[in-house]
Amino acid sequence: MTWNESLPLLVLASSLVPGLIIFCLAEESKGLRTALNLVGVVLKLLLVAVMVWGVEQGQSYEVRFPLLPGIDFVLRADALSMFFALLSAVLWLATTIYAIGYLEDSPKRNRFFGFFSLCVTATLGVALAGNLVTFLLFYELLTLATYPLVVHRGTQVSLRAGRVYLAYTLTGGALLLAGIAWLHALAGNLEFTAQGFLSGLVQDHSAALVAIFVLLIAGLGAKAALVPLHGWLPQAMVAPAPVSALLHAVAVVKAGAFGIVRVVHDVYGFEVVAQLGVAGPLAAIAAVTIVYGSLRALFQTDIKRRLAFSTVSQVSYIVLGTAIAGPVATVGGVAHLVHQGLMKITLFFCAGNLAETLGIHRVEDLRGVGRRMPWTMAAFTLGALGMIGVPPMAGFFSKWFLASGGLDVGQPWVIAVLIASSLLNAAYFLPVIWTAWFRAPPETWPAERAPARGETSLMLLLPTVLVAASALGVGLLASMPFSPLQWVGLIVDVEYAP
Amino acid sequence: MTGASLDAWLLLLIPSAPLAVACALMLWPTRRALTLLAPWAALPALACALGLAPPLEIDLPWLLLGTQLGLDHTARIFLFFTAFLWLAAGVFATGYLQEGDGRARFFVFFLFAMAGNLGLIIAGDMLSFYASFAMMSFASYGLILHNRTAEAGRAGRIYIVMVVAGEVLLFAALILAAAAADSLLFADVPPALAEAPTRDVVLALAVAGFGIKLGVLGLHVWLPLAHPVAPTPASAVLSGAMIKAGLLGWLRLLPLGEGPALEGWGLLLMAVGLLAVFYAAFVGIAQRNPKTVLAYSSVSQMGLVTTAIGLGLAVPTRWPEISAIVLFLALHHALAKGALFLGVGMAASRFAAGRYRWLVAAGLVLPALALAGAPFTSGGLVKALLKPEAMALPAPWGAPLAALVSWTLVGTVLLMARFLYLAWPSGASAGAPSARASSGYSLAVPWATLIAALLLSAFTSGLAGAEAVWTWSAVLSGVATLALAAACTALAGWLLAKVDWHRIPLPASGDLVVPVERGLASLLRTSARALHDLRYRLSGGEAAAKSYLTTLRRLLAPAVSIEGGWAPACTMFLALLLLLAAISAT
Amino acid sequence: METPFADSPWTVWAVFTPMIGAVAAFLWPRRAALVGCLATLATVGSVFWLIWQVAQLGPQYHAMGGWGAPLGIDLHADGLSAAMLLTTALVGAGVTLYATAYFQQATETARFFWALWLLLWSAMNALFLSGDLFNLYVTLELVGVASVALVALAGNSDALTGAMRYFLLSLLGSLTYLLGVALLYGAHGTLDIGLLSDLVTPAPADWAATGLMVAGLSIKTALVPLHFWLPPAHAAAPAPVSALLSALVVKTSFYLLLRLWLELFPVTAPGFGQVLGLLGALAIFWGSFQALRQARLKLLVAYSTVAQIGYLFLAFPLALTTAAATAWAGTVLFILSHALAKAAMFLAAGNILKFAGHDRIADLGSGSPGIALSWAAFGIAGISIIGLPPSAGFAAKWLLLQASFASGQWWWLIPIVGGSLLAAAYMFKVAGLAFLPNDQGDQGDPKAAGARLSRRMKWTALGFALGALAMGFATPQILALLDSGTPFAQLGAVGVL
Amino acid sequence: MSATLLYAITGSGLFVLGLYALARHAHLLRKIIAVNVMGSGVFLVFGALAYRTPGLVSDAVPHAMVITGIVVAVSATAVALVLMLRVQSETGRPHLPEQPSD
Repeated sequence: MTWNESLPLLVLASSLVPGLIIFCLAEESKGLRTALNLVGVVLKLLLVAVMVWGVEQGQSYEVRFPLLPGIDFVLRADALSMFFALLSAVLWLATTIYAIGYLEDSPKRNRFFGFFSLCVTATLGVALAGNLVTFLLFYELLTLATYPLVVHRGTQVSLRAGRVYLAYTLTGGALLLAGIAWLHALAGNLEFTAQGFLSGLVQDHSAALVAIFVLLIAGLGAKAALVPLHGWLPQAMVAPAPVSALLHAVAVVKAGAFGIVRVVHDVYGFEVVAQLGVAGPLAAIAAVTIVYGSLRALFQTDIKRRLAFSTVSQVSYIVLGTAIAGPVATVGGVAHLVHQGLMKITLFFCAGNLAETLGIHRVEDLRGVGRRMPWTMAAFTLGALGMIGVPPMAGFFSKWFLASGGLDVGQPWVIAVLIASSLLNAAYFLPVIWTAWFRAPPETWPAERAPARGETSLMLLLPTVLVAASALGVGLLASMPFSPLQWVGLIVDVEYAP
Repeated sequence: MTGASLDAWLLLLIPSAPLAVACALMLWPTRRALTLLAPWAALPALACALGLAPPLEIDLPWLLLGTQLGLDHTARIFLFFTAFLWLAAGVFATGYLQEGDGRARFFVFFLFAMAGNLGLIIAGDMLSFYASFAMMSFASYGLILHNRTAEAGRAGRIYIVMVVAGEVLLFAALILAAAAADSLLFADVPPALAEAPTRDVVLALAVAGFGIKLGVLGLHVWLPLAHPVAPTPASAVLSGAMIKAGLLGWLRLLPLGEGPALEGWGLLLMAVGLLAVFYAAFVGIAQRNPKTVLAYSSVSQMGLVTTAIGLGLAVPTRWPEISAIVLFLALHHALAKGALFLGVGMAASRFAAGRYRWLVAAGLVLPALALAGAPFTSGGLVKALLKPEAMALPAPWGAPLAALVSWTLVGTVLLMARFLYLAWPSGASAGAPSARASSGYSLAVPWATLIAALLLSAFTSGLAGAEAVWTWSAVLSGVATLALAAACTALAGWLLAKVDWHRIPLPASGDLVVPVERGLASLLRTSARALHDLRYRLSGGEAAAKSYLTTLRRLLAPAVSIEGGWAPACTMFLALLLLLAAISAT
Repeated sequence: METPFADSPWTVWAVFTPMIGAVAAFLWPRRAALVGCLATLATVGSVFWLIWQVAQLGPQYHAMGGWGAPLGIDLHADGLSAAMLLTTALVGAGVTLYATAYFQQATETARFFWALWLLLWSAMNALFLSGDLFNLYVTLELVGVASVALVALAGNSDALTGAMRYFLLSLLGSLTYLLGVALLYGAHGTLDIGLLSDLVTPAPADWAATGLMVAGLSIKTALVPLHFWLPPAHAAAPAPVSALLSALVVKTSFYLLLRLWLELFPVTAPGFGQVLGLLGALAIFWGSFQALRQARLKLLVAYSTVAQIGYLFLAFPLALTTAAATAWAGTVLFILSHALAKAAMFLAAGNILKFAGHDRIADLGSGSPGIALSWAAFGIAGISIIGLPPSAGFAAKWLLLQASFASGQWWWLIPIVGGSLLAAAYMFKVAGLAFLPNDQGDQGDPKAAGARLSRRMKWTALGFALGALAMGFATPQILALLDSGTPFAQLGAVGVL
Repeated sequence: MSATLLYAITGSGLFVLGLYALARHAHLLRKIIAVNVMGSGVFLVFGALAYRTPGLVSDAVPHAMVITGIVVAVSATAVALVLMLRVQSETGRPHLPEQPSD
């Protein structure tokens, strides 16, 4: 096995192995656990960085061995996979540091970090999967690895949330499986190929292809929280904040959205999708999800629930960009993978900081918290403004490209959807900001745990501020080489090459 | 970046100086030196405006989607008065606000708004303009809410709603404009837009989007609410500098002087503008807060600006002349309104109580006169120059427009009279919150400088034909009109003094917003209810699934109960056996 | 001695090693565990050697005593037998390891356990290697008697009544089968599957025999609605016995059914397969439904077996034309994966029961870290049962799905996928308990006999679970083994049964 | 030929009769006897079918098989009886519960 073959496996192993070791550790061995976590994180980031560099240089990384009759287990690095992989690796770094700080002194940390590592392994697997079956493998592993994190607290509420989560995601996985199996029976091939591999079948099997598309999108949509498959996401917010961050920004919903991008571009190819007439309905679903999620968010009083519905809405930007068959919109959609990730992880970190430090869970308890925790709220403000789409935050660029892309292909209604979403986002985020910064703080906070110094523990604050700064940075420096937008440009060039 | 001169690099200082100070202030909010330094962050901008020669250009391809900063004639004028006003207001603020008033917080917002305002002026591409515009708008939210009163809360709420609405309208406008021009550079947009099929949509969106900032009639409602509640120096920049950002947006985006004449749009804007002039005057004189009166005056003045822009759209051939007038109008209004707002602060300070009372009074009257268009003032100059341009309109419209432009004076005089009446330094206002002991020079010097600059501007405008305006007849007619208007006002005031004001249903501050607020609230309630219902219908799936399961359980109960029985089992066994044998026999 | 095929005495050793062990364990009860371990080692060794031969050299054959058919007893080993032997060896080895720890204190039970278990193993191996219908009956009956005795080992009333019910129905099944055998012999005068396969025609005797044999074997395989003996028996048995029964014993009769189907019965009536498939689908839904409403852990696991058996029967309607090889390969893979996963689940359930002193689901909780590994084993085994990748259960379901699409009967995906979802429902109903905080649920019963579980018991369960999970990666190798000799080699080549 | 058929039909009849008794009677001893009756029926069929070709000596193989079968049946019956006794001693009745206890 050459270096180029083993690199994808090493990327997976860099979180899998520490995770498995952590399972076996004693609960008290905090130092070793932290060290393992950090070593894994850094190693993974380095390996992914090497691969990103290599892909940019034209290297090919692929490992392949037979798994099922006619189907291989394939891990492959292409521009799109590295894009998602890098996002996951970077955000995992932030989330791990955050989680170490967040879970200080709480029980069952081994279990938590073990599954945490598995979860990231699965995410990287989803990113690197070279065909649909490999994708499915990691997609389901992701479901399984996140379930223990969702129910980590072990309360009745969280167990219920876990059940709902499983009901949705496993059903989604089953639909996905059915779709993939059918596709394999029909096409005999499941390898992700730029511009898809089904163009030869459109003539004779269009009805079957539409049915398969529906199955696949429904399967992926359950994780991507497309309305009406979004019900699990708001419930799953009972999980600890780092988990929410992981669910909403890095792993789960992203895996669904990423899968939709893969299916549309690398399985069907945008031309086939257009020929089959399924792009329009998909875009419509995405649009409905965007508006509905925002509307629901408007009426939530719990901070994390509000953020959860915001995720429902925001993740569909990615779907929308994918469904609008044009390079510019696709850039917007795919770049939103990163943009939404950075902004939403910021917001969830902030929500976690508030809950952990002051015991704040509800919007109305935020009164004047800006004075008590200025850094956290500054980060929150940046993230929220980004969600609204205020430049130069990252979110603006997603919207800009989505709207331009919609115009490009003669679908100006996209602008209306984006505007509606921006207005609604503003409507549910600005009151939060106003409450936090401009209302008088109460005498006492709901449950204050005074840190030694500073507004909260540094392990919590540092990742929060860093991801907020990155959300600003990727927007400000959108035209730098290796910025998400530029990288997506490369991907889209391949997908839309003549 | 090649080809950019060293001068062009200096442009980078303009937004980055206030940003840097703002960041420093966030990190070390207790440093007194930083707060004192804050106003001077506008100095590089002022220096650039005065010292650099347009045109300058610098490309920053790595920033946003490729940023271009530049300094052209328009930008230079905007940069001058904006930087000047920010500097003056900033210095004023160092004296006006005390340590305990959250001065550091105020300056953080102040500096961000400043950076946005200055940045958008030198922006050569849409995105950096839009980003700066947003930064300015959102940062001034903090200025408006600074006092944390209930009134400020309401004003802030309405302001932010309007800001967000403006942002999304602009987003759509810019997207469409960029698509039409296939470029993000302002230089490419107006010519392309003049020919584009989406022209009217973009125009509508831009007029409305920037109109919110500019306070175009109908979209002005936030302005009389927000300007008065902010601390006085903030009001000055809001009313003097920031609303001009909307004007700059129009100048950058609209196809002014390009392509065919847009008479429909022109007439619409002129109509709306002139209506604003009179409507704002009418509502403004009913107000009781001098700052509110000034805000309405801004609406009124911006009505004039709107009219001029409408004229430019309708008569593209005259645009070079009109544009010069509009720029000067902007400058004049910025300085005048800045001086008046700071004057309100001065009138409430200890100066007004002491021996400088008459000086303060004079300082209020002079800019008021300028605004009213008295001879030898910048305001008079503008109106005098605008009238002949109005005559350039096609036949039935030219003369009435010119006449209406003259009559705007009446409205302004009424407003200024009302303002002076309300703000007159009585000497008894020393107990007002803003009148605490403060270092007098930091208040007086910027104010005086502003007034001086205003007065001076009338003679250094450099406008074509400016020197020929003040003929004897023009001065006489100007003074006469002014006197007549003043007399009318005095008469009206005397008459009205006998009236019980409380019995007259005066339009409240913010006028139109009141019914809209009510409507929105009920809309929100209705939509909440509708959504609630919808959600139940959607989550009905869950309930249905549950009841379905229960039914299933009940239905299957008999099967469960016979599961362990021998007789059913053996019967089924026999049945299966026979069935299988029968099938294999076929 | 005539050797028409490659003659391998290892076929004999695969049967006799455990039998000798059984006798020895019976004779030297004090050393029963040791004997059991040694016999296991030897059996596993000979089985693996035989499998290696099958994989490398093709089908193996041995005529015992040199008589040859029809008078003597012949032993055959082809790919299908090898797969079954492999499954038995893997599960058997693990259960032996587990049992050495499980039966430490109860010497009386332990003694019988070893003898009976080795006897059962011997009978199962003989069944997998026989090619003669009557021999198959005898081995079937041996398997039945040994299993019943093993269930009864627990000695409590649940176990005894469970065993009794099991035995009566088992006898009913084998007698029905035997009646079919009698009819076939009457019609054709031979009992050798290979010889019969050329003679069977759609004559009355043949179709009656088919119905009898299939029905008899269905009852022994616990196909719904003939399953009701299974849950009480499997649930009441001691943990290692439950594992053996669910993982292996029910598969023996299914193996026989499969072999008869593939080699003997003329599949001229497609309705036959459809009926079995429908019953399989019914089993999936009914078993899962029952599993969901069980209040006790071991009963839940037992009903899960009922449901999973349904999957085995889905292949009958699917195995048409080109899809046949895929369908049967999926079924065999399913047998293997289910064996490992179910062994893991029963062993884990045994651990949990032993730790908590009961297996009432409502009162279970994660308890102390002492039981965490067993919960992990239970959960990981669940992955395979649900059929999530990369487990072998997934590979099996994938192949079944492929077969249903390839044979143009996509509707079978409803039970295949629906069964997965139901399995997830009952698995996670239990697995969620592992996440209750420490102060909820039972802390373990200090008075229970084995509140402290030995490491061996925990790790065996986990080992099975991990094996089932990782086996998905070995799918190509297993499928290659299957292709050795009849019946699978023909399926692939001819594509018709 | 007809005699063979008669035997075979009688054997099948016994089998069904046994099945009926197995289903009908709750007492375990009756059930065990029922199974034995079924077994006898099967053996009868075997015996009848041994006379395959008229005129010739009957086939020895079925006889061997019946003998083996009887051995199996006897052992099985023995096990069943022991189990029945154990059931009676544990539960106090020689019956099986109709429903498995939850």
